[in-house]
Amino acid sequence: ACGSNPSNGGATEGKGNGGATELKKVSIMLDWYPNAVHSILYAGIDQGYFEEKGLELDIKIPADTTDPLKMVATGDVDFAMNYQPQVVMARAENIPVVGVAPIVRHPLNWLMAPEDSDVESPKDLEGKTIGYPAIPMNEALVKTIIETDGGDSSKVNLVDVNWDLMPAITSGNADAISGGYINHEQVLLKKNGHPVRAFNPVEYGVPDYHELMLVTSEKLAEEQADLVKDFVEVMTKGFEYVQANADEALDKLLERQDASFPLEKDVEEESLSVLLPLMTSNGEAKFGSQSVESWAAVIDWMKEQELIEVDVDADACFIKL
Amino acid sequence: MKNSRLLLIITVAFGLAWEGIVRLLNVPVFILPPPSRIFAALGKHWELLLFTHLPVTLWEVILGLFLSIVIAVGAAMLIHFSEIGERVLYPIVIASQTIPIVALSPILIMWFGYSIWGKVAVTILITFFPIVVGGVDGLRATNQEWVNLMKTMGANSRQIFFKVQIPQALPAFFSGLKVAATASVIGATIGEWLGASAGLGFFSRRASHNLQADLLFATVFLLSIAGFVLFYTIQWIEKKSIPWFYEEKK
Amino acid sequence: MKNSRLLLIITVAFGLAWEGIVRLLNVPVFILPPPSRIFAALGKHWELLLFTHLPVTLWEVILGLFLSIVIAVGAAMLIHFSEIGERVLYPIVIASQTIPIVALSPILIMWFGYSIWGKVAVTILITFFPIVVGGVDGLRATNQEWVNLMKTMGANSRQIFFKVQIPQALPAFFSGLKVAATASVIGATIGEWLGASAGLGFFSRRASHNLQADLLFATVFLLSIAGFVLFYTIQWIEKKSIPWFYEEKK
Amino acid sequence: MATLLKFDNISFTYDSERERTTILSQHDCEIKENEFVSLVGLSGCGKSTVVKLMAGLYQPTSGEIEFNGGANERLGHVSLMPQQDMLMPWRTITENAALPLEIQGVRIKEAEQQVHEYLPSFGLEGVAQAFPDQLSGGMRQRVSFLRAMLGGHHLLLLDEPFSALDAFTRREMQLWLTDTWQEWGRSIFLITHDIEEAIFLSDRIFIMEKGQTGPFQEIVVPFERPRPNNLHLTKEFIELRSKITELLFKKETNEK
Amino acid sequence: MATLLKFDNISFTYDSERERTTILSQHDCEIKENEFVSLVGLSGCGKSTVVKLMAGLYQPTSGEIEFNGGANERLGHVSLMPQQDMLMPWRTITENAALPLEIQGVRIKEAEQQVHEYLPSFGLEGVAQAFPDQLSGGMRQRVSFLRAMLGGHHLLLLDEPFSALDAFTRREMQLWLTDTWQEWGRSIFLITHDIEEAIFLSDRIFIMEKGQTGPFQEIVVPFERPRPNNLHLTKEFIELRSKITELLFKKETNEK
Ligand SMILES: Nc1ncnc2c1ncn2[C@@H]1O[C@H](COP(=O)(O)OP(=O)(O)OP(=O)(O)O)[C@@H](O)[C@H]1O
Ligand SMILES: Nc1ncnc2c1ncn2[C@@H]1O[C@H](COP(=O)(O)OP(=O)(O)OP(=O)(O)O)[C@@H](O)[C@H]1O
Ligand SMILES: [Mg+2]
Ligand SMILES: [Mg+2]
Repeated sequence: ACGSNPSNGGATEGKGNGGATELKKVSIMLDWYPNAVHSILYAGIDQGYFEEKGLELDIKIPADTTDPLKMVATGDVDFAMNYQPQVVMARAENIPVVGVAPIVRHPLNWLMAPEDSDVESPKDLEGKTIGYPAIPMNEALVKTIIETDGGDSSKVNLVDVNWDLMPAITSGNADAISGGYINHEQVLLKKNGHPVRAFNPVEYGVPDYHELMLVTSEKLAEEQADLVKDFVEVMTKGFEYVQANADEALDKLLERQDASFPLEKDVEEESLSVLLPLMTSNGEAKFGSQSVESWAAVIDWMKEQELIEVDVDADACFIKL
Repeated sequence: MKNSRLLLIITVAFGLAWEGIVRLLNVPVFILPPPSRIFAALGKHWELLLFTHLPVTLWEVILGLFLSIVIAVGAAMLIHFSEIGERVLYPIVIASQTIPIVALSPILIMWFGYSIWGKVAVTILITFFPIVVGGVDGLRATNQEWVNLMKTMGANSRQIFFKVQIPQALPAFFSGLKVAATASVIGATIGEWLGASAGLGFFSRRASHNLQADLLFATVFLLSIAGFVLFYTIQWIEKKSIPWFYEEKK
Repeated sequence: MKNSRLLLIITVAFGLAWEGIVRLLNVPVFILPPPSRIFAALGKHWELLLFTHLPVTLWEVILGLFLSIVIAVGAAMLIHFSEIGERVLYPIVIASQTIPIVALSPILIMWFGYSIWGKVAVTILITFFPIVVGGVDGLRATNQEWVNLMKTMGANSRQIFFKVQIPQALPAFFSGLKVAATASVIGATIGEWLGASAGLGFFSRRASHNLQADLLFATVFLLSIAGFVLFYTIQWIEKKSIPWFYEEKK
Repeated sequence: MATLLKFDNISFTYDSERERTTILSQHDCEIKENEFVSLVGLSGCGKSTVVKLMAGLYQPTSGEIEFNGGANERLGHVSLMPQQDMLMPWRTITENAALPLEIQGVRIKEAEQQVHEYLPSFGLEGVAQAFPDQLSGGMRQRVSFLRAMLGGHHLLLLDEPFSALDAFTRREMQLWLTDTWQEWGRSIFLITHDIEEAIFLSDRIFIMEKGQTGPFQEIVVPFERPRPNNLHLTKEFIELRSKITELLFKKETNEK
Repeated sequence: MATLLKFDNISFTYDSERERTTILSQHDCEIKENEFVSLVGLSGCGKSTVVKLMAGLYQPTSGEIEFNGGANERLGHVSLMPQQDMLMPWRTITENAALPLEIQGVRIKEAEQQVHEYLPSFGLEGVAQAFPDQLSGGMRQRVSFLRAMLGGHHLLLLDEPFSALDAFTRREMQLWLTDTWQEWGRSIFLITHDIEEAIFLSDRIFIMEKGQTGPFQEIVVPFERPRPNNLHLTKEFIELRSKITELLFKKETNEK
């Protein structure tokens, strides 16, 4: 597979103030449209970190959240942003992708119920309806959380609501949702007058998986180890910049996005403030680092939940930089 | 007889070509699985697919298509026979076709919750337009000379409608219906994305999220079969109901 | 004149009723915003919507619809004129309408990357079927007596096609085209989900994800306008090209 | 006899984009109850237009049409056999012929029963269940004729009902029509281009010219009924035929 | 004269779901070059079917049709005027009539030019740009007739070309046809139900019966050409007419 596709213009980023040196194009497919979490990439571009490494970043948007892994595996894009359990799932399906570096180190996908409901604790959801986006991973999350809390998960009615997590809960058709992010859905629901209570899966028996990580293909990891290293370095610098200059970085992102879609500043601000602490692990592990234990824990849990049927080698799931 | 053998041969040839190309070009299984994989997946999960999910979707399709016909025929009549219908209802009907379901889904959920009616509503929304256009254009095709003849016989509008306009509108109506029938399958599939816990649409999303392209395409295969059956059933009914339109003159 | 005034009055009445109901029933703004909010959003972002996103989508729509017509007419001819076309191509065409776009998205991205062609491909996929059905049924409508007459004059198949079959196929073809034109808007919208950085589909999807229903409906409003314009343009062309079909006998 | 239909100072003009064609101006005529009137005229002079006016399908540009003593509604009270057969391809011969009965609310079974009784006289017994495109031109015309006859109204408008028939079949149909007319007591208004037919059948003959202004030229047929089969060999008949032919042709010659 | 078209032991049967209708069996006939032949027969006996066989639209169930000395391809070499006018509603009168020229590759402008030259003889000058549904029945028939004439092939098949015309217009068309026929030197095969027309125009007259077995009964018309206008008043003419009428009618009576 050959590097990146020629871009459709708009997404190609680069400072390009007369740089005579040929920049190497590198492409990444985001997990979703640009938002606060991606400010670290934009900071990398705006502050010239990519250019310093002789790189020019081409940012692509997926049609579906499962597309990034497929496209990275086929080599149509160089990198992708996706979820750690999804990487495990992919490997179980023989899709040759590997985790490069965690970006958000902890789950964002919390179980949420309206604040004014009688769901005080996950086990209260027995006999109730939970909306989720038909991702089997979420079924496992719900099951683990409720059972760990002492409830009977078989008494919960799970409904695939695909696009409409938020309307599911505001319209009262679901008593809780799984699949919502604390940095997005929770923030938006609060803003629109429907505050929710969120239950952290880690506190209810789910391994502390990386919600968002940088992923690449086995092939690229092997053949272009330098590129991978450079990319992580740039991302780390971008992260550090954002950590130090959150307001500025966010303004830059909003400014960029204004040309195509006006993001709401307050939402993204709140989102970033939720995210930043989760991108490092209380200082004990530095940005981007990962461990085989984390992968093993996730794999074990997924196996136990029958999310995967085959054995997945934890060591092969990620690359050590 | 000969034709169905030809069809069989070509289907098999098509399947083999697909298998060959996918294998030769090394198209990754997770992007486009070869038929062998799809059938393997189908073989493994056929009970689940055929007895749990297919009936759910089929029921949505049939209910949706049936109501769609009723509503569309009503709308076509209003549009054809009343000025207000043409000036007001037609634009609204057209507008309804330009709204992405995403925009409507919260409203549909508010109204219908996660009952079957939400899915049926989406199916109707996606299928009724071709029938309306077919119906309106079919009614427009009325030969005025026959209407005049009927009038001299003292026919009232109801009689003119049933004995002259309907027979002449049927060919266009059936064209629309065939498009609608085929679309109804995808309509129910999309409808299930509003909120479902069973059905081929639901299942296909799960398969997709699990990166199980073979299962996804096994589902698509069933959806296609359903689409065929619907299309050719309608075409068969069409040939039976308007033989004068099909009869090849010697 | 009188009619357009009527239309205006009813549109306004409709808008007011909507506004009233939404406010009275306290429908949450993020589910169904009242027209006032929609127009406010439109007013605030009109430059972005009209000059950045609308042209992108329109271009996809026009290109897609144009290619769709070309492909569909070709397919309809193959299906009508050749046994193989009817037995093999038609089923494939029907099957193509039962596949959720999600299943195809990786394939489309692999083939077309993020260029406009991926979006055009989706538009074609969504619009060409009604034209094919309209074309096939239109060609089927050929009155054999005229064909015979042409044959006695020594006409070759090309002449019979252009002078007898096309004129008779046009009404059904236009019915299909009107459905296709309306669907093309949504086709481009869905196409943009393949990964776009501009266009009304891109914009609406983000608005929906961010719960900005007013922006979402402002986009839908523009999409609807585009749908109207397309539909009524085709209808106008239709009336001009097949006057004998519309002419009301005195 | 009382007047059944009366044209009072009628004008009629076709107003197409292309041009205006005036068919009638300041025209009067009337048909009495129980009368048999024929209309002859050159092709394209406007005969079919006149019957459509009589049937109520067109409205006169000016003037009044009185029907049935002031009850001016003619649609539904006058049977029309149009010049083109206008059979519906989706109905069998029986169903086509039964249409007016169906519309009057006769039960389908009974209506078809009635049709079947007439089919033999029309030479159509073999094709009761056939569709129109399986019939010969003359057979189609006879179906159309039967359909009009079954309308059962007081005024029957026949627009060239026998033009596609050979002499023999035509004669049979004419005889059948005369018998039926006398039996049922209706008024018949017949358009024909066969002058012998007009004389043989009618009480009065109207002669129409292109752009007819004022009333039609009118010939009263002096022969008693029942008229013998060999009437056309009599001197009076031949003279009358010559006279009408002359009237028709001279008009044309004058115009030129 | 050489033979232009020859039926050699032809049989033809319609095979519909409803029933089998045999039109011809073991039938022979021929049309010579430059000959004018008419076919008469009762309505529904199969005349239109015969011309469709001649035109090459139907294939005989058995037997051979020879055309133009063995060149058996008839489609495209024989002009047919069908019984129903078959005008195309989307074409103007001029465009309808110009159709055969267009098909022969004549440039549209030129084709329409040619049509316009003929329109006055056909009484159609005023309606060159009209559409068929704005015409009277007889006018439509004349357009269809002109269209067939412009086909320009050696054999012209006319299926009741004048049935919708009044005596005057019919006479004009007959004279025009005779003139043109002599000038252009084609063969004409005419179906008509007007025996006088058949005698006046033809060299030979075929009489067809229902379920025709073997060759047609044939009458050679003994009158010299050009035939005078008052031919129908001569004794020979009247005798011939009676003879044909008798043949036609007697057949019918025998059958019954
Ligand atoms: N397409 C068809 N299918 C079956 N039967 C047919 C078909 N066309 C004609 N016939 C039958 O063949 C017979 C002869 O028909 P044809 O049209 O040749 O008669 P014709 O001599 O031209 O009569 P006319 O003078 O009334 O036009 C009729 O009995 C008719 O019912
Ligand atoms: N719908 C129409 N629009 C415009 N002009 C028309 C229309 N119908 C008929 N005409 C014109 O009116 C004139 C008379 O037509 P009409 O059909 O009444 O004649 P007709 O006497 O019945 O002739 P024929 O004996 O040939 O049937 C013709 O010149 C025709 O062109
Ligand atoms: Mg007429
Ligand atoms: Mg015939």
